[in-house]
Amino acid sequence: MADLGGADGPAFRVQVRDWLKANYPPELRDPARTDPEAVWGGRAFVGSDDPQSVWMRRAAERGFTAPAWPRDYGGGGLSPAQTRIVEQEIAAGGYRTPLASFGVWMLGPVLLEYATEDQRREHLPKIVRGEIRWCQGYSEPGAGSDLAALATRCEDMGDHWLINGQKIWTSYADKADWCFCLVRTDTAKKHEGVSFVLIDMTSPGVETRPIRLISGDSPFCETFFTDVKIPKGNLVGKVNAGWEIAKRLLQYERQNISGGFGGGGGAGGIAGDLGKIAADYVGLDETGRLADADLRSRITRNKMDFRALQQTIARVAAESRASNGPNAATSIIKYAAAAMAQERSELMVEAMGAQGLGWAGDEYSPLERQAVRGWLRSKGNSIEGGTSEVNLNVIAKRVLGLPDPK
Amino acid sequence: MADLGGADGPAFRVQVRDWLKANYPPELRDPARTDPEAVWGGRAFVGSDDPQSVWMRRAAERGFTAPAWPRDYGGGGLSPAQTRIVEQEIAAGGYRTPLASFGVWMLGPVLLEYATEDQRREHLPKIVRGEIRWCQGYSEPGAGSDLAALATRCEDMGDHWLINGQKIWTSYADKADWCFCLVRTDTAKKHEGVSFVLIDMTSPGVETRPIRLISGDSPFCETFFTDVKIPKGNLVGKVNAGWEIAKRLLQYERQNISGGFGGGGGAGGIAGDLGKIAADYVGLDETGRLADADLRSRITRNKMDFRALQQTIARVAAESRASNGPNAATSIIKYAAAAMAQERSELMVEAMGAQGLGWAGDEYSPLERQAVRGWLRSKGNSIEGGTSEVNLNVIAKRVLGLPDPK
Amino acid sequence: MAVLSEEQSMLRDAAKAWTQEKSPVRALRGLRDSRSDHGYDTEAWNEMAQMGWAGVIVPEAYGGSEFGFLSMGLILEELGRTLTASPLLASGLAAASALTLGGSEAQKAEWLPKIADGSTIATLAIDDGPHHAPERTALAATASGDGYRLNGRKTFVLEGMAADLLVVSARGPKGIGLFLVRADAAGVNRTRLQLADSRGAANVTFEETPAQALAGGAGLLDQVLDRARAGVAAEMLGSASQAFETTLDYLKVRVQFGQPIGAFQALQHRAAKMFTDLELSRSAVEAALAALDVDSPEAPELVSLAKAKMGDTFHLVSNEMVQMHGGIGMTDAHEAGFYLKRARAAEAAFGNQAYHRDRYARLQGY
Amino acid sequence: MAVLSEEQSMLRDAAKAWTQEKSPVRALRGLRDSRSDHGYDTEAWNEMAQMGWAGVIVPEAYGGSEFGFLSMGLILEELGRTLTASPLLASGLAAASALTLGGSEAQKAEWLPKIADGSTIATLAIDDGPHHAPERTALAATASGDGYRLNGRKTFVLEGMAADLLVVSARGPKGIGLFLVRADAAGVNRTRLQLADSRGAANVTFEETPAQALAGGAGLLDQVLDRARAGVAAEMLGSASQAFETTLDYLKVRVQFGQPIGAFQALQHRAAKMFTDLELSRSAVEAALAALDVDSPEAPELVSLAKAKMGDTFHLVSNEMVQMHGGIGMTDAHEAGFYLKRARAAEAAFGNQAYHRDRYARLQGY
Repeated sequence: MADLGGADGPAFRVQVRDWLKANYPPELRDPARTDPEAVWGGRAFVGSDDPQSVWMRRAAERGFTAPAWPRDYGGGGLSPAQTRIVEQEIAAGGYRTPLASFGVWMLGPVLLEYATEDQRREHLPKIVRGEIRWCQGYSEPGAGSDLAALATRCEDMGDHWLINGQKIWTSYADKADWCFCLVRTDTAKKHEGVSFVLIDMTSPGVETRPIRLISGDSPFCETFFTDVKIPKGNLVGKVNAGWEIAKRLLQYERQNISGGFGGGGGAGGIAGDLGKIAADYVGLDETGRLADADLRSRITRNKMDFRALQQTIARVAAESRASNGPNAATSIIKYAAAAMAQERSELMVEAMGAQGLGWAGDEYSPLERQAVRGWLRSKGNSIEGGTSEVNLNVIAKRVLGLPDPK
Repeated sequence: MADLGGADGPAFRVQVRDWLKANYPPELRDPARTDPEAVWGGRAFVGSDDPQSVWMRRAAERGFTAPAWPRDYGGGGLSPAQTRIVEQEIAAGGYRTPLASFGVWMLGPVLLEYATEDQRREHLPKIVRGEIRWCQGYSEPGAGSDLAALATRCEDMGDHWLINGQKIWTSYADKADWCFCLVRTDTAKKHEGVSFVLIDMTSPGVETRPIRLISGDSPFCETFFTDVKIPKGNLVGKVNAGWEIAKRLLQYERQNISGGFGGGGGAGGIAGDLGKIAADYVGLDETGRLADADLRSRITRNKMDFRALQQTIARVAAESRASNGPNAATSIIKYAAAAMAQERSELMVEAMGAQGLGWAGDEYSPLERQAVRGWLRSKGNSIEGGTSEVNLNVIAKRVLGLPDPK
Repeated sequence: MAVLSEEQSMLRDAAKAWTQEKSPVRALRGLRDSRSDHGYDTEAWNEMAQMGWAGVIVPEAYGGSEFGFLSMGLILEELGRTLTASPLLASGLAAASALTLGGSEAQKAEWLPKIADGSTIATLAIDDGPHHAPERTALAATASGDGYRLNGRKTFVLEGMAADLLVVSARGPKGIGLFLVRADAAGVNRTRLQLADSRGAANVTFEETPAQALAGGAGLLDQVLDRARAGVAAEMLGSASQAFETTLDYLKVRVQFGQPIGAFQALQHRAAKMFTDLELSRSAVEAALAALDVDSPEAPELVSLAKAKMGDTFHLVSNEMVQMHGGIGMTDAHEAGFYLKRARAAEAAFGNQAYHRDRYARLQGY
Repeated sequence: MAVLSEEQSMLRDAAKAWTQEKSPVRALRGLRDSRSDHGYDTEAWNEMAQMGWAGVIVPEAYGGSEFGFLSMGLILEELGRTLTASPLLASGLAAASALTLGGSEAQKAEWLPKIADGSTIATLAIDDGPHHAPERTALAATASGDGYRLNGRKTFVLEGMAADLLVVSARGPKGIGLFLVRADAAGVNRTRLQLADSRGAANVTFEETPAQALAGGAGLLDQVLDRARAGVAAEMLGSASQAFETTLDYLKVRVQFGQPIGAFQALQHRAAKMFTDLELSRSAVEAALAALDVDSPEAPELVSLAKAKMGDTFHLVSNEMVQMHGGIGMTDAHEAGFYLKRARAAEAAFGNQAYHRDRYARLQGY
């Protein structure tokens, strides 16, 4: 790959580093840890001159919100190697991701693959610029792991589509501008009756209701569609051929979730070295070992597992550097990362003892309260974006080639 | 139950104790730990005056080889409570089981339930007296967990049955006199084409071949039947109705295997306290704890599990004292006991370190060599008499009522 | 289930009927949402006290029924099934044990009848820091007149806000022992804890607080703690059993891929393993309670076994409850989260699994 | 699989072709049944040596190819797949590392060329007792003339019967260090061990045995051990991968209840978990070897991680290999038992999982 050698490699890295230094708003000192701190984009950010919006717009102009996308659609037009350099420099400098976006992570890649030229020109630039925030309308009350059991109806009314039904676990639907949505266009078939549509959340008949989780947060919603009309052009791909798009998008989602776990946190986790935090709460014995030997063994297993996972993510990346799409390792990494992140959260609250049981109030430090909420939030790691059970099925069948029952 | 009170309780216990003291051959000081030391009975023992045979015959005369069986068939005719007292006194006194016998443990109970009066009178007294040693012809190369897939043919030749086929894992077939055997009498059906027959192992056409195991022992055989003729009267129950008998017998087998594990050993295990043995090899630190803290936690989990298992066996016995048959807890105990016994064997060799890797030779103590062979032998705990997978299926479906897939 | 006497069966049936009717899980939810300082529903507690539950282990001479620990365990198990918040464990079991085993005639006469009729709430205050380490308490008891003065701090005191009487472990002139402190005594300062499991607890500080000693020193402390631990284990047994049964029901009705998800073998095996663990844990808990009833020398080992095994099982079952319910189990509207949160608090109470594995091994000499 | 250089790919392919053809598992079975004292097939070793494998980490100046540890790991991985018994790890990796890192010019010149061409077999002798505890050795080295005298005992010395040269850890005047001892020197007494995994090893005693010191003390000992550990881990990676693949094949062909047993979801999930563990372990092993190649300061941590993770994985996979094969896996006629026995011996070699978890935690300061 030419872009790795000579002026395209180290020189490009210096360019990127300089640009970041010059353009990052000094007000955004810390990397975003919580949802409100992240730069999610959307109509709410358009025209705003708070530092987050400024940072997002500057990065978008430079092509850094979607570095690998074609320039034609507002992307950076960068090679995989250059994209990696941009990501590395943003992480190394402690800068916030310029745009946290389901549009960039999930929808964009499948639009590039499956959408018409008109659809791409309509939606991709707005994603890149963070003008439209997207949410995902996949799961339904009766269609969780068995996603293809979805029942939300989409009827062809001649000049428009008519949508009726209910989605659940639509992340941030209450804050999103548009929704990419799986709908049923044929009730006689299962997988072959699914289509992929795009819905403006301001359309009449769309209603969202946040779901309160055991952690106390409400990142997900129930979303109701009652006689919602959408233009004919909002269907991506062919009618009844949405299942392939849906699966492809899920691969991008899992890859993205796995990537998030790799750093040691994952949705719900708190940062910091588990061994050191445990030492603060449990103390060391006279040989310098954690005073709770039983806990120490379990912490060490978890730390080792996490490091082996990071090594695996790095190895998989090195092995498939040329390929830009998700690969067979995605399910393995997603499964392992979820288990490890949950175990880590459990060990964190165990290490904190009675201080790891607090819900609120001044008797608990912010770190302690965050650990408890994070522990509860982490239970979702093995459910959202494909349950661990589904991931194990995928590994067994698609990676290992084990047969279906007759 | 009247036999628990007054003269029938404590008085009976004293009677038993006295009788044992008076009749146990002083030469048999230690309880039997290995196969050759156990009193298995069989034609080889008939007429022998070695102490084992003497002990077996004396106990048989007193009704203690099958205490709960009716007197009519040579049993002790004792109530469940009295049977328990006999078992307790034999164990408490460190006496060997007077007769280790698949006839007593497995075949006898189903003969009592399913056989004709003639069959009972023919076989039960010889079992009680240890004159005939039985083996079990169940598994075949193509019928392991899926036992009902068995293919050994049994054809009705008018005045006799003709047997052709192969059995595997027939324990001690090379030392047995007779075999209780599952055979196929209808090839068009699966479960409904199985019958239960009794085969004299000295019949022409019966051949056995010991199977060498990974532990170096050969307790199991392959058994071949080539045009073996057996009398019509050797079929138990109705033709093609053997599957119910087979399952009932398996329940007794699992109950028996589970009982064996309860003491802490199980097939393959070596006796002794795991904590103390580990302390001998690993040493204690200055606080009196095992110097290997990681091993210590795992040993403690295993010791706790075993104790909870023993408590469970006692609890189940207390709950179902009135009932004499196997119950729903059998699969649970069998599954748990196998897992714990295997874990214990693993911990034992780990605690012994390099001394737990020896196969033979004077550089290893008898205990060490026994630990290694026992560890390897214990791998069978979760396979023989119903695999752990089958036991989990049974618990899930029969105990918990979970459905079969549609 | 242990073989019960007729008396015990009646007690169990009464507890089951009452908790199912009067104290389902939504009662705890209501308590949580009311943000009461108290930690339990006082009306419900009055009903429980009227049924005599607070006096089950109190000697008849002091107004109790002296039914024993297995009987108390049966009630706690039923309370655990519906996650009923009450001071029964802290007051009627733990503090009552302290007074029964270590109280003078006068102390017993003063407190036990009021504990037995539920009019006084008493509790234990044991740990100074975030981890259970009763042998390492630094709270100081200095002799003063015919009593003592306490100075120091206790954390995670169950029902600490509601308690009238605190049984406090402290380091006195003769080593560690237990001391009686009136909650309204001088120098007592209580701060309410807002716990994840929505139960009542407090951090408490003592400054020159007057106290009376109980007799028995560190040995008494051990005995009292073992009674409290066995009680928590019994409550956990009920909670874990209910969590399992609710999950099992869901496995039978939730359909995905055209099947009840309970038809999938991987989930079947996990359910079978959980049930096996529950059966083993039940045996361990009942054996520990029975050992306390006969004051067996094996009681410390058996209690540590019960608390550790039950802790592992409730930990597993509460996690699997959420996982097997999928997304719905993650919502606050479902009961799963209440069992999950209660599991971790109960695991930590009076020593978690790691503590009790270590203790078991120490008791066995390795 | 790490991204390989062309040279490494060729080496790996050659090792794979040779082991599959010349050294399948039945070669180990034959060796076992022949009851040879030697512990490996000398003809096979000669072929391996001719391919240059014994010199892969030896500097070019001393007749090696200096390809490094990742390259050596590729060969060991292939040897591990077929459970090939050879002195490559003991001599060509461990002892060669000791001489390369701690040998004087004269010592290197004397021994390394002969190790690299396979004509000399060298090995490490580290532990005095049944457990790996290199820092606790009691074997004494006392100064004598321009060298030392050794007195004491070493256990579980790999290839101890075949070795011409022993690299012995001992406690000398300046603390713990490594010493060179000729196997035919005075006072060396070797006893063959009959191991469950059928590999060659010996217990060795030393009585006033003349020895030469290597330079580097306890630091050298650590470095050498880490190289040996990484090598064992690489061999285990091959063995565990093959054990898994053999089992996976069986799951696809063994029919019960009208299904290939690999169609049962409970077994599918267990297979998927094993594969996940194998992938994580491969990453850990390759990262450790790569760290040794660049002499990274993180190498000790990464080696302990690799040995512990790989140990857990091989332990699991070898147990599942037997269980998933059912009865046939219990027979000596099947290969499963060979993998099972090898797993435990390899787990114990140079520190088991518990040892390396403890070491990892110590290195991380908790």
